[in-house]
Amino acid sequence: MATTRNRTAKAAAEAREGDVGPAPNGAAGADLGLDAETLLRFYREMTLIRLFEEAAQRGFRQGKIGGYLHLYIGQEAVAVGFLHEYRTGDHVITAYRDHAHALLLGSTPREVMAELFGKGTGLVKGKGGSMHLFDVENGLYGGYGIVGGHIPLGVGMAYAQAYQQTGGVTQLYFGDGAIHNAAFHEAANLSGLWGRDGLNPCLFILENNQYGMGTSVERATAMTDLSAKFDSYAIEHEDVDGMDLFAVLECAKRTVARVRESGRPYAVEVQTYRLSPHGAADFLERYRSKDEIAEARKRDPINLLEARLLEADVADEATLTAIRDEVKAVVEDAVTFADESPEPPLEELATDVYADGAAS
Amino acid sequence: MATTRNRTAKAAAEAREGDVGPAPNGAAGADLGLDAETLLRFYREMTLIRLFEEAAQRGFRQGKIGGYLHLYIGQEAVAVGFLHEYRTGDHVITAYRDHAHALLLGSTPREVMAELFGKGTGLVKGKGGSMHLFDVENGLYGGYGIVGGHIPLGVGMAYAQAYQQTGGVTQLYFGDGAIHNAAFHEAANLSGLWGRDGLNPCLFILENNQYGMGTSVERATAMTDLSAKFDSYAIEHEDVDGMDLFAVLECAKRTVARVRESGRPYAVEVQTYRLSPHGAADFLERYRSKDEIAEARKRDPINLLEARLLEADVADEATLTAIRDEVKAVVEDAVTFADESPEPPLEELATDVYADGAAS
Amino acid sequence: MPVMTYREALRSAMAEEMTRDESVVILGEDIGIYGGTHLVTDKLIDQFGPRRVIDTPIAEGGFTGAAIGMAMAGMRPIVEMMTWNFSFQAVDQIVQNAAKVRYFSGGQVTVPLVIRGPNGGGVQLSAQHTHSLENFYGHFPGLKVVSPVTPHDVKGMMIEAIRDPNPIIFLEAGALYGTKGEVPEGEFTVPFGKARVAREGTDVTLIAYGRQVNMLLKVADTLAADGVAAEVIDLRSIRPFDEQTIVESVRKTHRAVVVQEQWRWFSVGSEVAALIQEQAFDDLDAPVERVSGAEVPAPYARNLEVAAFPSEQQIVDAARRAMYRG
Amino acid sequence: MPVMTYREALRSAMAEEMTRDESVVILGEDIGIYGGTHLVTDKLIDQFGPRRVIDTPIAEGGFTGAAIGMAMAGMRPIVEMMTWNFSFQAVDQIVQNAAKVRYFSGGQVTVPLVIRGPNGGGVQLSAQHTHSLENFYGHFPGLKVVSPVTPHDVKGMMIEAIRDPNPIIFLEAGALYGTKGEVPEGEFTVPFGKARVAREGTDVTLIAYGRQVNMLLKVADTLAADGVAAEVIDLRSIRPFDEQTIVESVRKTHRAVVVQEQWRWFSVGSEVAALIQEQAFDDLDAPVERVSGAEVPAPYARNLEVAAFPSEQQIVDAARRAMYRG
Ligand SMILES: Cc1ncc(C[n+]2csc(CCOP(=O)(O)OP(=O)(O)O)c2C)c(N)n1
Ligand SMILES: Cc1ncc(C[n+]2csc(CCOP(=O)(O)OP(=O)(O)O)c2C)c(N)n1
Ligand SMILES: [Mg+2]
Ligand SMILES: [Mg+2]
Repeated sequence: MATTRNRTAKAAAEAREGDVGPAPNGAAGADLGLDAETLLRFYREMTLIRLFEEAAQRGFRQGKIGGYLHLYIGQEAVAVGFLHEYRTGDHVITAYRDHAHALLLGSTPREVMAELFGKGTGLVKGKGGSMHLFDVENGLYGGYGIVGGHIPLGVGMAYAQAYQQTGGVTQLYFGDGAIHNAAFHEAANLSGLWGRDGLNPCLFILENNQYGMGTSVERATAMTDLSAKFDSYAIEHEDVDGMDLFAVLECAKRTVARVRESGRPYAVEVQTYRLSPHGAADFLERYRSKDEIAEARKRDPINLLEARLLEADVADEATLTAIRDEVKAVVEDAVTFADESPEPPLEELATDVYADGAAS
Repeated sequence: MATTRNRTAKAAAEAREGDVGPAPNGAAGADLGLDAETLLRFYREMTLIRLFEEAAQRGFRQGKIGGYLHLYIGQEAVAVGFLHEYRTGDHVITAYRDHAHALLLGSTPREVMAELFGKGTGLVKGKGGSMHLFDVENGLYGGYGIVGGHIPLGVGMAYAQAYQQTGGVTQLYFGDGAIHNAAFHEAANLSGLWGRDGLNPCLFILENNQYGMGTSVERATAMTDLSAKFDSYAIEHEDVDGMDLFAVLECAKRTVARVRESGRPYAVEVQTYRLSPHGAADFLERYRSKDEIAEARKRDPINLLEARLLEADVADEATLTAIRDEVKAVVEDAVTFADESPEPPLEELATDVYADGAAS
Repeated sequence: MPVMTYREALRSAMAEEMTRDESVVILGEDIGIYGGTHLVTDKLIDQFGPRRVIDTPIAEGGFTGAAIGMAMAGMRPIVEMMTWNFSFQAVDQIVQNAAKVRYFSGGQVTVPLVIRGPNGGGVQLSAQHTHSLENFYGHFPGLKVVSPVTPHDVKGMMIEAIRDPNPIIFLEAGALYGTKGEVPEGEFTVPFGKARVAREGTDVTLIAYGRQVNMLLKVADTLAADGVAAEVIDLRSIRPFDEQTIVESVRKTHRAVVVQEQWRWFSVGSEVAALIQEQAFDDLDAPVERVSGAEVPAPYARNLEVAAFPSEQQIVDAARRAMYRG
Repeated sequence: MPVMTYREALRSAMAEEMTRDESVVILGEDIGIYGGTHLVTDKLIDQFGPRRVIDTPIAEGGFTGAAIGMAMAGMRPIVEMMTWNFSFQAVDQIVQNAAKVRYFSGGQVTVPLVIRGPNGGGVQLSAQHTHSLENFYGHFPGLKVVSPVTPHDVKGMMIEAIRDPNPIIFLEAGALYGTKGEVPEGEFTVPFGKARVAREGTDVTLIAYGRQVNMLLKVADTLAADGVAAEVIDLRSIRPFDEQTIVESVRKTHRAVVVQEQWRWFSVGSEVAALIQEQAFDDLDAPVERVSGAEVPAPYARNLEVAAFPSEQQIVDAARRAMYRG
């Protein structure tokens, strides 16, 4: 259950309530089936995530961010596409690569960056850091650091949504590395079982960025068609190109609606790529070649989107530059805010351990 | 690593070294392709297990056996068929329904029954009881009580066999209830992965007796084709009728050889049925009907075998009765032995905690 | 007052709360159609249906985690661990999520969750099926851990647990499901963090929880025949912990014996001894004596199992050591 | 003597044992091609190949269980837990199988297994990635648990661990991988169950293990400036436990402070205090003081994290309390 937090902006969430319009066209082409405003909002969101992550990377190198820091660079289209389908009452849960999800759901760049900086103005008061972003009021139920560990939680949240008949769905994000973990299998089996009775409106979003830390998919399993692993649980599934925002949007629209209507789970394996190192301290990257990264960079989802917008005359260079500049200022402001914010008061150390304020 | 134990009989193991002869014929018919001696040995083994279990059931009701007691009644053909392929150097590991495996591998009825009675003469000195039979000298690596928990152990033992190039295989038994457990999935994935390099001669023997305690297969998963769950790990598989000893024998011969030669895992789902209650204290059996049990009893594997032997003129009634009488005496002797054996000496309480005899 | 068994007291607490509050559901293995391995949930499925009495596959980590998610999303799930021994498969969920998610979310979520089932040994279930996990879970801030021994307390504490907004580790005395005792009619709660003085005395303080409390009452009789008036304290709650009741008792008796089925190292008994010497150092006339389970995995054979657990004689001896010393 | 880092000392112990004994292999996540998250296993895969340096999927329960099976079948596996926090997913394997299978097999199998990795906090990894699990695993008979703090000890104890026929929980001081110290050339072992007197003194006994030992040495300097001669004991091994060294020290100093990063309840500190009052009751001039981590999941913010762990000031204060009392 959510506790109230001092904040104003629910604007992002409300903006999302409007529909996408006709299904966008996944193939390159002029008619994207979306209005210009929406398309430029996507561009802004993708850019915001990218610049935010780059700023976080700098903050980490400067020692202003501690602990672990996992960036979403290269995967932006995934969260942007699926969270476009977010509606009030839905729940979103993911692992530690969670900045984008928070930003898209309406957490402000300031409070997210302040959390990374470990400040009292942070999204979770400086208590959780990069891996544990929560914004329950806007649907974000975390932010978890143990691989696989949050998957059963998501399935349980979906049960609650069906039990309470809220009409909500749970978007459950996890990585290609997590699919080999125990927790995934037990949870997916429960989801399939409960879904048979319409009791599990859970969309499994498998972000296959090709690596679990330094381990490629084919070094983690002999059966590399990851989404086919859902067959074991009678959960239907499909794959989508996660570098192409329009492909993701189309898939998200269809699959979220399907889960919402049926109360049954569904799974999407999103083929994407982590352009940044695994964590901000993963320097050697012995597990993949520079060539491979360069190759992947050619399909950088932001560049692809940019090209499409220009091609379709939705925007010109100047418009895009203006958006980038605006976002840059927002991110700079967030960094300044985070930097200047006070540390959490020491009394915060012992709060939030028990919900009834018990001491220990 | 095995420690030595005072015992003489390795006869059973040696007897098994001889080959079955031509592949037995799974269909009903006169020519079973096996010599009479072997066929009658199977009959004796199946009968021994059955009468042993019935005696254990009585012992439990009389309060001579404590804790949990899980009987193998109805499933005899599974272990008899697969363990016929056991060769010195192979490893066998199973869950708590383990009496048959011990008896077939060469543990004497006396020491198994004494273990159930909690006596110092028991197979594991009275320390483990019914769920924890071990006879490492004869290949039995336990006997485990936590559902799913032994599956990773079996996969690791198979790795060791390949690493050490012993030519051995691991027969890994588990139930239909265990396949939904975390441990199965992580272990099967490792097995598939290691098997790709010939490093996992593991035969997964899934004893689908239709229930995990009181939960039928279709109430435990939405995807009830259990062996197909091995597809997720690139482990090939097949199903076999576990009530028909000859079907099991044929399957076992082929699959054990395949695993031995390839160093790769393979899985068999054995369709069988637990004719006894789950544990000796499962009285209500609300989860299945009397009719269902009666129906299953028509395919009691011992009756099926008996009919086949008579039909094929391998034995007449008198021969079978003589075997039953002989086995009955063996079981009675085991019960008497167990009953009259002394409790373990109290010094045994603190031994075997550490291998170097450290105190704590 | 009506008399009922420990099992019935538990069941009635759950049934009453389920009637009162739709958000309360139960999950676990064979708790529905089968009726529960220990029949604690017997027939609840008939009353509340399969959406509220949820039979699960054998996946302790998965369904415990799912229950945490349900709790975060506004339900009040009760998880039955068929026995606490199986909870080792759910430790990651209990420790990493249930205990901490409120903290690392900065207080944005709560986890009103009860995990319950039989704890402790005594019926020859041997090594893998015999554990006393009070210290194991009690170590983690964010969890509450209780261990009631009477039918009265098990009902009052179960109602308390269901209404508590935190994750509760509810350790039942598995060997005592059939024991009877008086239980008030209607709804009542027993607060956590309050020990119970099960018998008053002036000469030595005997401390335990769970089924060992019943042993202490017998030992107190034995000691009484010797002219020793033992005070018996039933901790009831392991976290939060009632330091005050213990310290006050020791201030009076100057001697203490703590008894537990669990192993000695890093246990409840360690902490009890540590805090008594910390808070009543000048009042203590003898070291706090500890009686714990033998430092071995639980053996199967009856005689070995008996030898592995604290005996009345061991406790009497410990009390005498505490009396004759100092 | 050559100087090397804690990390290098660990690596050389493993490399030497792998060279000596073919049955020794290492399993874990990203220990091979990646080189190990903390570079402890860096380049071992080049030397020993992928059959002996086995990269695994993220399946702590599965590969720990497989390693137990390997050990039972005659190998000597070393499991790297990338951090001990992930071992919660392997608890069932460690506690139910590794610790007990020798016992419930009546001594028929042995499990020569080392599970190693960084333990403890201090680098802002927050709630799910900060634990000190000495008591958690130390509670279970069948396991041995060690926590070396110097490069010398980490090498000697790793060789000891690999050769030990039992399952060893090897808790490395994660924050100290880069610290340097003298390590003898060639092969040597440090036996388990022997504490180390890291500094001699007569006035108060300070007890810790892992990275807190380094704090105690600084505190001892501070106290020395005040004319207080503190004796510093590094436990090194949690199970088996060296009661004698502690008791002898307290017999001399009459005062003790035990310091730990882990939480207080049911902890190593609880046991140390309990056993000192048990075995040196008449020698104690003040209660055993305890300094533990704050009773909260580890917070992320630097200032909160610092406040959550024992500080030198807290230890000095505790030592003073122990000195001025009694
Ligand atoms: C149970 C567990 N084991 C190991 C880790 C360390 N770890 C953190 S992220 C990671 C890789 C996860 O890969 P994937 O699921 O593909 O997500 P990605 O990082 O690619 O987004 C690992 C091994 C962990 N956090 N939890
Ligand atoms: C982890 C765990 N959870 C629960 C149990 C209790 N339990 C014992 S046997 C059993 C059913 C197992 O079913 P299956 O794997 O099909 O084996 P079968 O009994 O049919 O041979 C259960 C739930 C257990 N032993 N371990
Ligand atoms: Mg990945
Ligand atoms: Mg079954």
